[in-house]
Amino acid sequence: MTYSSDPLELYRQMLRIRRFEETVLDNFPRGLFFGTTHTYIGQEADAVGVLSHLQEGDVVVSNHRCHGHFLAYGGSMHALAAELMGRATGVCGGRGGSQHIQWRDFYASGILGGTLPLATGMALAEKARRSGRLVVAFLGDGALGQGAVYESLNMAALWHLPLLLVLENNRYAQSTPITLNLAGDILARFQAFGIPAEERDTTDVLEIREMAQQAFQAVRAGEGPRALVIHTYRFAPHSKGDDTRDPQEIARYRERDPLPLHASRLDPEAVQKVQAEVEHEVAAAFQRAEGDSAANPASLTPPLGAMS
Amino acid sequence: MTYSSDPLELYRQMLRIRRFEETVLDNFPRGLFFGTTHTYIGQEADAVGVLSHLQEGDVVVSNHRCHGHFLAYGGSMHALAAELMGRATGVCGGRGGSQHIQWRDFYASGILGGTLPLATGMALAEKARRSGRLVVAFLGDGALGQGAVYESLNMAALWHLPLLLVLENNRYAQSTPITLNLAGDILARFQAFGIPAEERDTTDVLEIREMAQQAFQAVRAGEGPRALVIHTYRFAPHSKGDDTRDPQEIARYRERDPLPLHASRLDPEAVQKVQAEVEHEVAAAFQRAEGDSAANPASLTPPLGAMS
Amino acid sequence: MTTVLKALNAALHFCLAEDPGVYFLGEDVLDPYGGAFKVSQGLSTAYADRVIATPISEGGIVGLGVGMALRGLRPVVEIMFGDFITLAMDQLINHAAKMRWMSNDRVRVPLVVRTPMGGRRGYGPTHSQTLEKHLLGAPGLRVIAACTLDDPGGLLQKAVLRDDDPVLFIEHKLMYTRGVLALSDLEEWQAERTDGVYPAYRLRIAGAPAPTITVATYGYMAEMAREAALRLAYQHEVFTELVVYTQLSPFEPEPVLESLRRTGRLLALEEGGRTLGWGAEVLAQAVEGDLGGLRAARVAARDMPIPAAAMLEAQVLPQADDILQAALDLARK
Amino acid sequence: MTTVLKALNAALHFCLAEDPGVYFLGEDVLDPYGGAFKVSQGLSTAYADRVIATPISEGGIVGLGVGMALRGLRPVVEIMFGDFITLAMDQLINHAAKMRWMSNDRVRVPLVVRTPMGGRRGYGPTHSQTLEKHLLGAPGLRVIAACTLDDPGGLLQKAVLRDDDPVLFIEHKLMYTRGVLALSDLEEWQAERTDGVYPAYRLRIAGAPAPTITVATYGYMAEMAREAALRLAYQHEVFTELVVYTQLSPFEPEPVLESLRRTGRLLALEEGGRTLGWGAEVLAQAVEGDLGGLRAARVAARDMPIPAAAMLEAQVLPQADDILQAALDLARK
Ligand SMILES: Cc1ncc(C[n+]2csc(CCOP(=O)(O)OP(=O)(O)O)c2C)c(N)n1
Ligand SMILES: Cc1ncc(C[n+]2csc(CCOP(=O)(O)OP(=O)(O)O)c2C)c(N)n1
Ligand SMILES: [Mg+2]
Ligand SMILES: [Mg+2]
Repeated sequence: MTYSSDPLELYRQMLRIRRFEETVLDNFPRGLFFGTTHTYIGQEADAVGVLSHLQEGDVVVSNHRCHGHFLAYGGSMHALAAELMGRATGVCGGRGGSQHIQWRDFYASGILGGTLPLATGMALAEKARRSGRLVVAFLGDGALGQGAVYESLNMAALWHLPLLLVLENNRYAQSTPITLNLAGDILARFQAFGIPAEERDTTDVLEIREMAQQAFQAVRAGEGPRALVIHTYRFAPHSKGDDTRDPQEIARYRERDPLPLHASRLDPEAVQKVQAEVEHEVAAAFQRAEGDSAANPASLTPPLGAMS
Repeated sequence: MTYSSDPLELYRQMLRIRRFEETVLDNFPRGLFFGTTHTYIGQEADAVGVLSHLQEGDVVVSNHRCHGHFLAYGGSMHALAAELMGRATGVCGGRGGSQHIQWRDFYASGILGGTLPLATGMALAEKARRSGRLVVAFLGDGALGQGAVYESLNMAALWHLPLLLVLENNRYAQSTPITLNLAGDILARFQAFGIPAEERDTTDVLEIREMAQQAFQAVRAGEGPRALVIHTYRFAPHSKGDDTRDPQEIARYRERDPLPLHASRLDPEAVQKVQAEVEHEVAAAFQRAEGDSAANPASLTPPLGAMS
Repeated sequence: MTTVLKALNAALHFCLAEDPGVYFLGEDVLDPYGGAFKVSQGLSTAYADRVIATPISEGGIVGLGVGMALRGLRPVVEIMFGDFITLAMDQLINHAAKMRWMSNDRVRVPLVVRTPMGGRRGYGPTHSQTLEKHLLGAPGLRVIAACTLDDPGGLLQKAVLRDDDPVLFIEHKLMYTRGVLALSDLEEWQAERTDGVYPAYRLRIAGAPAPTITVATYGYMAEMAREAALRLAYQHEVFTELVVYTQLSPFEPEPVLESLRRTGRLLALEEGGRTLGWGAEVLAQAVEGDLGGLRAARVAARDMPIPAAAMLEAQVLPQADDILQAALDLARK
Repeated sequence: MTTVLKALNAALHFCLAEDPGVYFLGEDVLDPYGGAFKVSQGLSTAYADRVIATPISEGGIVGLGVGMALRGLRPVVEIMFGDFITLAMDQLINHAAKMRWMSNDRVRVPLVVRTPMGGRRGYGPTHSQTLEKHLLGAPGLRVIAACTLDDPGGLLQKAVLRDDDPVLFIEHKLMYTRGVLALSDLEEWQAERTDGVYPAYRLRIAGAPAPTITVATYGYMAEMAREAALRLAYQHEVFTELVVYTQLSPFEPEPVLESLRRTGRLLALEEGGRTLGWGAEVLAQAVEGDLGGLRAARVAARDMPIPAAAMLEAQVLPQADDILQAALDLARK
């Protein structure tokens, strides 16, 4: 896999996520999907900006809101759509669904915070194997409520593990504003464990990319974990229709929508071309997935393998 | 209960703990006790200094190393000795043993860190009932590894609960030096959650008492949680015979033994009198406990009560 | 007809009104959201200072509840999805359940932890489980499961207001929208309630011949059991007696044994995984009951994680047809 | 004769020598301390960079192990006391056990979590428990219990080197100092091993008449079972066949069913609490086995926290006399 730093490509990645998510939301009422979903609309610059520094073999650990991370990672849009539809061709054959995506070096799970010890162990493994790889772990502001996060910060710092923490503070956990969930200071929480951390209140993909650069370098150089705190906002409901936020607040944040913000810097024609291409890609992905056959119950394997 | 601030009484309290613990260790080989124990020898100034500010009804939450906290709280030496011996007259009738002591507003448990959510809930209850009481929770440096601690710090700070955290950093968790267990900075860990914290490297009971004064005032005044970090040392093994620390290191710390340090400021005759009285008290407590009848299996009640 | 959701919500309103010591805590429980499954709707508006939105700290908030309970309050803690109860196991098993007994009965822990379990909504492997089996048999912890029958609100109310010990209160997601069925309204059925605070129910099809199979179950599976019982009776002339438990742990065998003495055949149903599920204890107690000639079987989920895709999930979780088949097999034995 | 402790320690040495992917992690595991129960003695001296002393974070270190395993290592995580496994339940049930399956079998989690369970040492309510019952039947997690028989070190070795799925490996504190009993050394006994990686053992007193009771058990209770079997035979002329399991979950009924077909009477023994203990599954599977005329009973701890005082603890935990009495009762049925 190669990750482009070309501004137009960054735009394309953000747009791919945006249009994928919008299509998911649009189609939920049609009964095309079963279960739940958490969309990334509004936060696209985080994943795209940060993961543009990835190198082949780097590990990404994601959470319940994983579609954007997965697509920016390089995951297949068709396979993701198919997973949401419970198709045999889904990323995980329909077993995982929206929140549980595993492919190559990408891992997501719906248990908030519980993924951090995993990410820490993965970083330990990469360090032990001197692979030169690092682990990028995404978490939300709400996940800071979980004790497992701090157990992980402590170990990651203690052992100088190649772990990059990306905290996406979208100011809400489900319906709860961060002021009701969080005491003290996010940055200080990382620093208290000896983890250098930097924060930015931005939806600018270039700014995020630039901010992530140093952190990647330091982590890859073996200097131990780093944390990036990105203050952002999600435009869509927490999952499907459950939004109790003030519409004016949402409108205010929509003014710094990462897509037009970044597009305004690009050649309008090139942007239009990308838009058309993405439109086509998304339509094709969903159409193909819809035509795929449903996951086959006969394919269910026992949860324990045979022993050698 | 009233807690004295008289320097001689503070000495008496420390000596009671010291002689109690020494007697426990001396008698273990005799088979007088069953199970395990964790002695407080060397750390007496912490409990005595801090708890000298207690008021009737204040709550104390303690950990596996609870004998010193319990005695300083005002618990009966005889009942504690009896508990360790499995006597019916033990604080908890022999059910709890060394690590699980409950009496009046004192609670101890052997699950490290797990007591912090309890302490937080207790503080919430006291605040809710406007009782004017506060909760003092003791924890060790090792317990900082537990995620439950941070979940608690967050909630206690968020809701401005009357919780005073006393972190006794004796530089080891069982056999493990703090450098292998802890990244970053202890004080910063509290502060990152918005909890004002202060630290002192001392075994001087007066200094600890003085340091605790402000914290008690602030917490009682409804200003929310506070943390005291006391850097100290234990002189005896972690539990009974398991000590792998450098004897020279132990000897070095023994030079600031809280008892002679404090005694040197007192009237020698008064000190001698207190020593004789404590000697008598300890001997009487163990003797009486030894003569008490063993816990009676017929007294075991089911773990769930009948419903009203 | 009121729904289970409304009944539980009304019970919580009642509890908060009745006893100023009652507190309600959980993630996203404040209005207008009113909880992920809306069980707490209206509570924070009516009792602003006793309904608390908590951080996402399942272990921490259960421990918080233990501490509150120890100091004289009667907290109700909501865990948003039952799958996350794993994060609170230490607080439940090592703290909540033991405190009273360890203290030589000096203290009490009147805590209720409520949580929705169950699948069939495509939420996938970490949001669809029925995990109460991992908490059954923890001494000092009562595990109660609501069902649509009789008075699920009253059940919760008793747990909150009258039980001085910790209660894990299980609700099935699919039950919320179902109507509450007063025993007297069950026209097709002849229904009885056992004595005791958390009763069991005995149901027979009214006017049917003597049952030859005892079906022991709880929670949402009681819905499927009723459906299966009707089909068994009308399509196959196999008559069953349902024994629906509300108290899962401690398990009280008498209601099922009483029925078994008449039928000799036992079918235990649950949505959780088969191995070491609740049904294992039911069968074990049945065989220990020395009834002679006992035949027994279990219907439960396959011992597998719960997949997200609808067609896969349906294969893993027990279905009405599975109950039918198991009952027919049992009837033939 | 080597002890169980030495055997487990040697197995770990072997694993670390054999496979550079093996890592050993836990609290206080470094030399000279070598772990609270000394199982890791010498490991850190020999393999300094692969033996890691961890902070006191039971949940975190199990999750750490899951992450390491997912990235190709073979971590062994020690939980100092089994009582603290409650802190790792989320990592075990929701992460370790599901990852492989959720990924559509794309990844593997070759993790071993070792922990000592059990009482009889007066450690009190939070340091004496037998909690594995709360983790049995979690799909995707294997639960193995060592015993003195045959080759406890080999059992651990297989879990570490050959098992690509997560294993919870249970050791009983009292077993550490016991000698390992090679089957061929069991002179008074006629012993057989089932096939399979984690075998079960069938033991009969050599030369005794046909057994009339099948005793199913595991771990340290197998020691008490052997003692009880001898007393039953010599003092009461009641002959038993012991079936000692090493794999508790997934439970494989065949070894016990095979024996039951001959004896018709089943006694399940365990040190954990009775309700929903391992024995419940054994009894349930036995009754589902349709053997006809089955009689069965369980000996287990009372459903109570474990008190610290010796005389109280002895009342709560199952004793040899309890086994004897239960077997005699069963023999009369
Ligand atoms: C352990 C756990 N607790 C609760 C939930 C339910 N839940 C899913 S997302 C969410 C809010 C998460 O907030 P945040 O971490 O800020 O991420 P965001 O949704 O804002 O991206 C909650 C409470 C969960 N999935 N896991
Ligand atoms: C949850 C948990 N993990 C591990 C232990 C075992 N243990 C008992 S005391 C101890 C060391 C504690 O160190 P610290 O918190 O610094 O307290 P200290 O013993 O130094 O007073 C350990 C690991 C425990 N009791 N609880
Ligand atoms: Mg958020
Ligand atoms: Mg310490």
